[in-house]
Amino acid sequence: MTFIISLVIILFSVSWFIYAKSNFKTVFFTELFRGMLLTQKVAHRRKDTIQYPEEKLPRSNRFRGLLALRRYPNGEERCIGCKLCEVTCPALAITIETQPRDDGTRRTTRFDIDMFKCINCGLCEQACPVDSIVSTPEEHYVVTQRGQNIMTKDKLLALGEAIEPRLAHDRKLIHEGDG
Amino acid sequence: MSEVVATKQSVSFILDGKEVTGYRGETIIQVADREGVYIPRFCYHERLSVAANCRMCLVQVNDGKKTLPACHAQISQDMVVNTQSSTTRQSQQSVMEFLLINHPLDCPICDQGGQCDLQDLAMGFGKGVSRYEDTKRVVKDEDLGPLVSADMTRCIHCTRCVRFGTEISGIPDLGALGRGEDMRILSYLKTGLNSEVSGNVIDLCPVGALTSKPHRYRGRSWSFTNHAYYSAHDCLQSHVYVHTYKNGIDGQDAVMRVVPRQCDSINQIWLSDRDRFSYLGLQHRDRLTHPMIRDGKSWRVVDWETALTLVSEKIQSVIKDHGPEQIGALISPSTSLEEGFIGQKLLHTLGCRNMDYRLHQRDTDYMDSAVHTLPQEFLSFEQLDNSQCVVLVGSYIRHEQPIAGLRLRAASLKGTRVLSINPIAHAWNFHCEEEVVVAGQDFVQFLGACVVSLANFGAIELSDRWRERLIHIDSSTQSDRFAKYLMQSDGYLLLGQYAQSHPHASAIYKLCSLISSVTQMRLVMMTPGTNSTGLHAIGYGPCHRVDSVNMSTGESSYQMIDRPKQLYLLQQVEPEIDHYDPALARAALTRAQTVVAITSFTSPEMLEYADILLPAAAWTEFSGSWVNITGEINTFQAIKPLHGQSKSAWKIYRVLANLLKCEGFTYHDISELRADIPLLSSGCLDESIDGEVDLSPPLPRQLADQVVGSELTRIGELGHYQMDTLVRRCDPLQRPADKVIAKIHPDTVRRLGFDDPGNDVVVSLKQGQNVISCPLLTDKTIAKGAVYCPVICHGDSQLSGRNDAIEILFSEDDQ
Amino acid sequence: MTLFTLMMVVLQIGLTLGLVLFMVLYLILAERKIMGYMQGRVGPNRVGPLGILQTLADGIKFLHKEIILPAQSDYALFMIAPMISLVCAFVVWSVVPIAPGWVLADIDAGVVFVLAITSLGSYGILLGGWSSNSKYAFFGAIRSMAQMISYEIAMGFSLVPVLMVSGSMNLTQIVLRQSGGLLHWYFLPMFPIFAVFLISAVAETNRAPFDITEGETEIVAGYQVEYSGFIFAMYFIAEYTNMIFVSTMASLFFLGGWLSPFQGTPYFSLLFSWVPGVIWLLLKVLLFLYLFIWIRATFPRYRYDQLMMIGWKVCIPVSILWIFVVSLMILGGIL
Amino acid sequence: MMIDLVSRSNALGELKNFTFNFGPQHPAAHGVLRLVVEVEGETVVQIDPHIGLLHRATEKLMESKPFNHSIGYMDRLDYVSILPNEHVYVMAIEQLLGLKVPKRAQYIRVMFDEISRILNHLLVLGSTALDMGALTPWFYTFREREILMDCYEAVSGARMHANYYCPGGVLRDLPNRMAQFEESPWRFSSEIKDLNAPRSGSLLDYIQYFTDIFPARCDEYEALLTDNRIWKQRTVGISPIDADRALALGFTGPMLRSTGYMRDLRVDQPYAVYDALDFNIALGKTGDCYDRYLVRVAEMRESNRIIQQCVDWLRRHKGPVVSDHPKVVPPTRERSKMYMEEMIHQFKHFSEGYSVPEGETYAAVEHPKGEMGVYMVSDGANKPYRVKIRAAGFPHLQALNELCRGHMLSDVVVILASMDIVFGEIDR
Repeated sequence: MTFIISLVIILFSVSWFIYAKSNFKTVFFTELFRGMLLTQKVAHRRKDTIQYPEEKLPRSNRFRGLLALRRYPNGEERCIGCKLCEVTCPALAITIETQPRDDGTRRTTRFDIDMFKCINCGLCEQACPVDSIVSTPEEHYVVTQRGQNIMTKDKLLALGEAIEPRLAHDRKLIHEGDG
Repeated sequence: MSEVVATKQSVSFILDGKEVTGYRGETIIQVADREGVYIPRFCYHERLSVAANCRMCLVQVNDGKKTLPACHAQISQDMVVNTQSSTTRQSQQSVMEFLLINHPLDCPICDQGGQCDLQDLAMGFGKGVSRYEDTKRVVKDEDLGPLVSADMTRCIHCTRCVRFGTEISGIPDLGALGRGEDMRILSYLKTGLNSEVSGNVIDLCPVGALTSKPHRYRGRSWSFTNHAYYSAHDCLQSHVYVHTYKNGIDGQDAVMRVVPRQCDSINQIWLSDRDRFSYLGLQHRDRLTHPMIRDGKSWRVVDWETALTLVSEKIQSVIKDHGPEQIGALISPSTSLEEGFIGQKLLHTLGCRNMDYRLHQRDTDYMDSAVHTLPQEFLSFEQLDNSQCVVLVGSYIRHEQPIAGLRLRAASLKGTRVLSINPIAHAWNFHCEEEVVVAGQDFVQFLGACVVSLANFGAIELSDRWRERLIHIDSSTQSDRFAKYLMQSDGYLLLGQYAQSHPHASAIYKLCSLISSVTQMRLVMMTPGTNSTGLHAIGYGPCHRVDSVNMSTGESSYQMIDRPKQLYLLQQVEPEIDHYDPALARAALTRAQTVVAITSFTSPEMLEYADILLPAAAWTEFSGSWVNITGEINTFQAIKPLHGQSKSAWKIYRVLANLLKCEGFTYHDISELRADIPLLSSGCLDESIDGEVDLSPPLPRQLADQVVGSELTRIGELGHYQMDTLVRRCDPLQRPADKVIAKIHPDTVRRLGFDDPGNDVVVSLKQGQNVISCPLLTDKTIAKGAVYCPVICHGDSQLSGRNDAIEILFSEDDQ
Repeated sequence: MTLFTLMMVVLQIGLTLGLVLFMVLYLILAERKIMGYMQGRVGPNRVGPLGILQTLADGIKFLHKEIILPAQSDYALFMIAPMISLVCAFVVWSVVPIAPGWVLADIDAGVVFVLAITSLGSYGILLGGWSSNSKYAFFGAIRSMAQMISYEIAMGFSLVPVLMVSGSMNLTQIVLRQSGGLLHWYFLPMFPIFAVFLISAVAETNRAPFDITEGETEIVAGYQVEYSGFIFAMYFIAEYTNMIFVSTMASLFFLGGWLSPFQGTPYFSLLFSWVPGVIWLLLKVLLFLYLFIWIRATFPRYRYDQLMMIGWKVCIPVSILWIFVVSLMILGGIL
Repeated sequence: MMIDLVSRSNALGELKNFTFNFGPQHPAAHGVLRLVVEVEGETVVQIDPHIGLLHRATEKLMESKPFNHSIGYMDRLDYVSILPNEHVYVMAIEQLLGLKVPKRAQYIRVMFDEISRILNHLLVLGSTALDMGALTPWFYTFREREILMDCYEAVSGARMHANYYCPGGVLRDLPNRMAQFEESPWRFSSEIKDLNAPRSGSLLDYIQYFTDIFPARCDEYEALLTDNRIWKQRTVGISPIDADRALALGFTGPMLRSTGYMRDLRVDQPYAVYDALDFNIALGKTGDCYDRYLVRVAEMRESNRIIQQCVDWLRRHKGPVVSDHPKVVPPTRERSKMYMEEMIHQFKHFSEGYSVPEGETYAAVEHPKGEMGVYMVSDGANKPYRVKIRAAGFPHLQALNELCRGHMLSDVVVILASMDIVFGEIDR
């Protein structure tokens, strides 16, 4: 009896072995284990997570984020209300009204950018003859109330003032062909 | 205005490899334009003379090395013109380069940017790359007045503006001084631009040197929407494009500018300043936005329902208490056919006949006898161009219909003789063959003298009745000369504003009709307002033909004021200025129980006399139809949203009619209303102008007796920038000169027994009870026996009838 | 029964539930962290130090969220269904021994009880899917039923040899029969059965790669698509409780429960003799849990029909076959 | 018999297949596709794709704007592979204008086309795996996509909607330096240094770094997927299609090549500088989902080679990156502030654009998804008279019903993912 049982077991083992040898992968799940090994390996690598907001992805100085209006170093706003950005904007996001200012210069009385419409294509910056409207590296902006999507002239100028050093630096780099 | 008169001898030549045919004397550019071959140009303009000073149109001819200016070079048989060859291209590029050398880098702030010939041609024909490194010329700008702004650094010296002044407008405001690099375009006398068509230089200037000052820096051509429309300030109805801008002013659609629309039969490519800039009044602070009703001394803003209900109650109570004849309607002559029709229908339904649009006229008998018959012919500018003689009767056509003035000047340059009978020796911009300056009291007499002269020459067989009336009038040498012209030529007798608002307009009209009936001269009344002709044609007025025999009559505008009514309905008028007798009108309105004003604008005076104000759509805001002086019916659509809560006037009438429970006012839109107007549904004026004018109306027995029993008559001109409510509110057009200043001929002063008082004297002018004091100037252009004192509303004191008798009171010190 | 015993029982139940919930709390976090690591990212790390309060925060968030009742759903069933799942997931713990004598109810038919209650748990999913009145949920419910039934059988069959060898259905007894060191544990002689049990366990708990009931890219979230707020959290907790439970079962049945692997080995047994059995059990459970997460992080999902094929054509035949093999082994005296 | 049938149907109610909406809000709908799926059990009987939910009338918009304003719209067609969209559009304009593009610009374009191809295929790979429940490959592919998006950003200023190509070349030359990671409280400075190491040089260095590591990264995806039995069970034999039928349906790109049919515009009608580059074309056999996957992986490896060659060439050759045609290409900022001609051209370029000679043209590129074409008619104005975009994905989606019929619901997700559908271009 024991003999027969042993024989059955041995026979079973041999046939199993022969089958397993020809179908090694199938039987022993090797490709599955390879995959599991990889994931295990990756678990020990350095992580790619960026701990926003403490760290951020590096931003190219060509980055096209929020738009801003710049001023000249003497405090005069650059914008002369030529409306080139308005006409070139493919999304019709810019609305400008102009009037002669008291000193007779052409100035905007209204300069609204609808950030919902803006597609950040950068054409306005390319079109501006006085480097007034610029794409800033500012990519983080939120809208919590109706109407906040409209960047008014004041907001645009304030943003431009706030990051003017960076803007000037980027423009210098680009000018030198280095940006 | 080509100097070269094309004769009809055909010449064929090769243009860009294609054989084309022109006429001898034509220039290359004319043929090329006809053939659709574009040759760039700056100085050449088809309506101006050839200057050939920009050199942009250089083309290669006969494979020569030297290129010729196509605007000046005449075509010849078998010549070969090449507009595409490398030589042509090179010369174009070189010219372009030179033109741009001194041009400032102004595109971003220049109003011309986007519609600038210089930009377009630089793109199309320039090199695209600059080589010029040197300094640029800078020119100091000059103040050209409130309408045109000058940035002369941008000027490329094409001299189009100069040629416009000398050739088209006849008022050479601008000229070129200096030569070469130092050449400058400026106004010689530093007076700015003073002509009534000065705005056209804005269109003509191919660069941004001359731009519109009210429009300055306010928009770009590309962001405007272009609408075809008609201007509303004279009977020509110049064709215009109105440019609107979505969310243009304070987030609302606004009219940004008005430019001419080419129409060869009316305004060609020109536009008067009045038509061009009047849009500025649309945003005036006087604009009425809500219905308002008087609350004692103060005004209350109410909704439409309240206001209209109140109006209907007032009307009903007046009808009940005093009868419908105690209602009077005064409407603007610019009212559209639709509005006029529905207003008239409403009043007829109420049983009222007192309605009139001829506010400026005192004597309207001649028109009232010709209901449904136009008392005149239509004007055809084509005929005007070819006519031999034009007589201006009491018309300062330059101001009253500036574009007609331009056309008349063009005709006069071609040989038309212009004669004038006016109370003022006006500053004509053309040669006036014969000018008669007579005061109001002599006006009829002179025309009578002309008739007598005609009779003496045998041109006319006077009936006994006429003979009886002309018995005391003798012909003079002047009237003889006039009569000769009238007999020998065909042309027009143009009755202007003065003639129509003369206290004896009927007499003037009858005499002119008489002349017209026996000569080749066609009688045309240059009606005031936009749509007088149309309103007359649909029968708006006190006289209404009930059937072919019976006529029901009401009161004309003067009578309505003369015999005050209980309720006045005003539409787009300010009788304190518009009416023939402002003082009387104001008194009547103040006395009236109720004054309902359907109006776009309010004025301080209106706030005093009116009781209910209903805001109506202003120009560009309503749809309608007008008939102009050439007999065209111009139908147009509103192009701008209504201002505030204002409504189209026809809708106000319709709702009012519904509230008054009148039958037959079920119009849902304007097309249904139009279908009801025979004139519009037939689209033809001919039927209504059929019929003869009765030339034997009741005239005074002797025309000579018509002299008003006074030594002085007033010339109460309504300034051409004052003539309707919109223009009045266009600030840039209102000049200091429009202040009230009385003028008088020095001889008249002497005849009155005073010395020439000089220029700084303040005198009192008196008409009946009304006295005003104002500075008096002596001016030799004023007819003797007349005092020039324009109609302007100035506070409480106002003069009376425009052309009535006047007294002049020098203060004691001066005597 | 005195009041004291009653209180003790309540205390014990509370302790067990508390322990399970605590484990669930951190299992969820562990899953997110481990998966994150395997995907080259760090997982939650903002709520509390290293993110240890993340799940708590999520739980609080769920409590605050609105429970949205789908229109025309069977509201009563819709609310009851997740409770069934949760109750079943908790009840099974009553028979689970975590150390000799540390068991709420040391009943002799423990295995039967476990099988019965886990089967009952699938009603929660079925009813949830049905009562949602949503097509996706309906799909999920159908899939879930088919899967549960199939793998209940495979699981049941795979336990038969264990019962045969241990000769008892009392879980404590089954563990104790494996004492004697690593080589005496059942996973070695019954390896294919062990594998089948593990696969069935994964399938029973709706874990990847057998998560077709949820199949979030196919049927969006399956039976729980309409659930929100805390009733959703109930399903969630039930699922993770079940996960811990099947891991515990696997440890008890095949890895000797709380027994030290070094039993019977000289020196080592002495060296680790101070380690309490609970720790050994915990380690084994964690091993399985890690495996579950690891698999989820690595493999795609099976298709519905493929899943059924594996259940019926692989797992059940193998377990039946191994019943015979084990019988032979018992006959042969090997076991 | 008849009566029997009727009574039976009465007893059971009318038997109908189960119909449900797959999308338009569905995790695997790849945007806003709505499929009305009719199933019998889980077997698909009929699929009816409803499209148009992302329709923005791009073609009409283009007809209403000057030529150069619409380049940004091309970005938003297939927003997964952005620059090839722009490439085909500017190619059409260049063909109409007869504009010559400088060599360096062409190499830059080819390089970024291939970068886009890798970007695209990585997304397909990741999302296909994700749709099948494998979460991890998605993160791996996005890890690499991040590098490539940084390249996009470095050169154009935008990570996705680059707006970088312009008629006549590209807007700007490649930057000489890359943006660097900044110090952060989360990392040691040594770690920052490691992160910045590949960014220390120019953009070309950074791309080179990518091409060096990318083959190994490809191996990782393959380790997870290619041999994996579950992956194979899910993809092999799913929606096979033969070459003839695929051609008849208008398939292009990997969808067609997976059937074994050789068609690749980069070889068949070389544009830009593809004829100067050495690369192979991957072909499949059966056209099933697995073959599509294999073809895409092989294409990524080939693209990597092309990028390497481009980097190499670009390192050795300097020169202008945009044509010097003053009427089409706006002047430089400096010159436009100094000179009148340039001022005018700057003004007109951005306000009115340029006029393109009358004519019509068809330009096509081998887009990652297949043949992307632009048929453009110009009437000589500054706006195109007509622009018709041939989106590669559209014919693929049309075949969805045919490909899915008889498969199971879960396969629909796989087939859809393997088709590489992006709604930006299908709805346009």
